[in-house]
Amino acid sequence: MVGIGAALIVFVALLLTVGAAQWVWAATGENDSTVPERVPFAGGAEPEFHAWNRFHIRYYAMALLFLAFDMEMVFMYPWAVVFVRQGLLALIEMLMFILILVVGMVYAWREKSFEWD
Amino acid sequence: MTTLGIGIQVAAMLVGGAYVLAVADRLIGGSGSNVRSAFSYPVKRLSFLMLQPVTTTERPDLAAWILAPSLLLGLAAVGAVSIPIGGPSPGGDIPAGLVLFGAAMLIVLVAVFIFGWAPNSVLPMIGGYRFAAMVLSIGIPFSLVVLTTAIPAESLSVGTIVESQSSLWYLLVQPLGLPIYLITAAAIAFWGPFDLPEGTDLAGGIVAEASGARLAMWRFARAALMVTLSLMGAAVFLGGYLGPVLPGWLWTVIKTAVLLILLALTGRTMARIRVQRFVWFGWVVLLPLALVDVFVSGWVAL
Amino acid sequence: MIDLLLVIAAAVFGIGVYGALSQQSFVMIMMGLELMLNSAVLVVVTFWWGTTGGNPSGQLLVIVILAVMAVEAAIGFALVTAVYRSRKADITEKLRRLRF
Amino acid sequence: MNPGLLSYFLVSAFGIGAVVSGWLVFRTDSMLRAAYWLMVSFVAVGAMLVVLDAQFLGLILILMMSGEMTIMAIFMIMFMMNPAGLNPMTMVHQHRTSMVAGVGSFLVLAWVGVVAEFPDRPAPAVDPTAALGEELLGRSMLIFESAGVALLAVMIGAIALAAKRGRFGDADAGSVEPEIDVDTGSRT
Repeated sequence: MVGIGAALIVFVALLLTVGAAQWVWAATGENDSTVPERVPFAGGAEPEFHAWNRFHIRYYAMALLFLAFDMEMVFMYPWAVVFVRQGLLALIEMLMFILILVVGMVYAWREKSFEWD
Repeated sequence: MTTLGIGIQVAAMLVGGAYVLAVADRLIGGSGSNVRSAFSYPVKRLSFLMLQPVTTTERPDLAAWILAPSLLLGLAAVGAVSIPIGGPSPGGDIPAGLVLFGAAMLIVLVAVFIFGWAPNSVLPMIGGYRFAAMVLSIGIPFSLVVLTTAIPAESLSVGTIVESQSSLWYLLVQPLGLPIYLITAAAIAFWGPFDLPEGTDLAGGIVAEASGARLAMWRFARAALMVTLSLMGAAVFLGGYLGPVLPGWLWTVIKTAVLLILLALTGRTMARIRVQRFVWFGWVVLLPLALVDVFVSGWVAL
Repeated sequence: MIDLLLVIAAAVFGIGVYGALSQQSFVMIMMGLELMLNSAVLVVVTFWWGTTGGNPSGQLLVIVILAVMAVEAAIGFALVTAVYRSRKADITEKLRRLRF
Repeated sequence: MNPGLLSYFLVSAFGIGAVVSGWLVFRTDSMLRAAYWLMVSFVAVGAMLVVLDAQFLGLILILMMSGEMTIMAIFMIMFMMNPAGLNPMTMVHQHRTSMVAGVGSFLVLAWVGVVAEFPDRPAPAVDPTAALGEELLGRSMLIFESAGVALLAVMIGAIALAAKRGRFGDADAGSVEPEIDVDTGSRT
């Protein structure tokens, strides 16, 4: 348990210390900036609307495909651990599983889900 | 191994590795700089940024802006904790270390996305969306090639994977693994030819509005992330701390430094590709190659 | 310990029920559903750890719940996209019937 | 079983974290924050699973959710009028009913959890990941393979529903089946 505990402690400690330092810098830095200095850079364009706007990402079909394919990773981790013990059986079962998923990938590729303009 | 010992080890690796990376990057890509100035360049650059004021934008999401660099650095450190540096560590070994590493590297997406979101500015936001597209298309091949090294080792613990390479490195057993790993790792650290979220075509992208200490922290966290990714590459493909004569930790340092310099070299010499092309490349080329790698390595391991 | 874990899981589930029933936006409703599944994961692992003697079927059930989450999210988003395309609607009030 | 004091402390801390962040999901105006509060809730539950010796499951939950929540945030920004919550908004209906339902389900489930007696058979301290792998490849092989089929159905369904290029042209242009244009009327 030492290892995973160390991971937790290191993570929390870094998040707190670096976050606090960032907060101090931000608090001391922004007081003296004028309004023109605070205008977003945006390549010099006039800021007419917030950047936090509706944004139509073009790759949503790919994102949904990732959701489904990510699940395959979950099955693969325990499979890899017992692979050598189970031998050929494990190889064939996973090959079946992956081939089923590859059908979906080929369909997505044919539907041009990985490309957008 | 105590918690404090692990912490000091990781901190030393991350700071030292970040220095090596910065010097190598300056030597390879710096214009008109002589060799001697490259070694003091990281320190100069850091002190320059620290003395700069931290600028802000109109109505930023300040909490996210403060959180993002600390989160990135924390994730790099967590990834590094799962890797044994000096030798086998019975107490400090994490049974599912590979999963911890994978989770940390996927949350990098969150850190970068909120860093792009925070300033409420168009160019950083586009950088965030670009990075999401990149990670969603290479995340699976990245996890797959790392996972492939767990097959012959029969364990998800990185320490066991290193130990199982005592006769032969997995670089030689699984020749497809390391190239795919380095490509995807460079993309996850938005480094090299894949620095699309920070690209010059976006006038800096996610860092367009960052300055001063915030930019310094972000740059350091990104360098630390590169070190963690190289450490993992050295551990699972190059035998980690295994090696003759020299002590274990020195082997880890040498192998990590080699990978870091390799990444610095390719980062400065390869041509960028568009994000659309990259998404296609990730799904249609890298993912099938990674699957082939899994099954061929599995066949060999039988 | 099991009591504590079950109370926590119940609280997360209650928040999920509240969210799924009260939100108007499709995506926010899905967040409520995910919270309920989250508490289900916690309950399953609690019983796996405390009462079943480490029966691996418990672990498998968690993985099945994870698969359900992925399926729910992917099909949910796809449906929202399809509905938005044809109706320009993102909240449930704007939908009286589900056909084109 | 006799979990140590540290386990109690960690479970309580992560439990409070999971509940509070779960509540904040529905209390923040910014859609990005809502998505990432939900992720914090998942990470807290994942950490609790790690404390309960299910290290692999906890970490894989965190791994899955980080990707899923970013996708959720992106879709929220795509579909919400006001994704950052720059103007405060409440997009709720039947608020009181939902509140009653939420509190009611909490009370019933918590009561069951506290009152019911459960057998005390703790998990043995062996590597649970290997046991899971054996289960996956042996007895529960059918579940595993049918999950593959289900995921294939999800992929095809999601793409068919969401893709812009439909079978009958772009979705923006209607993407409807062309009408059968057979001239059956009298010729003039």
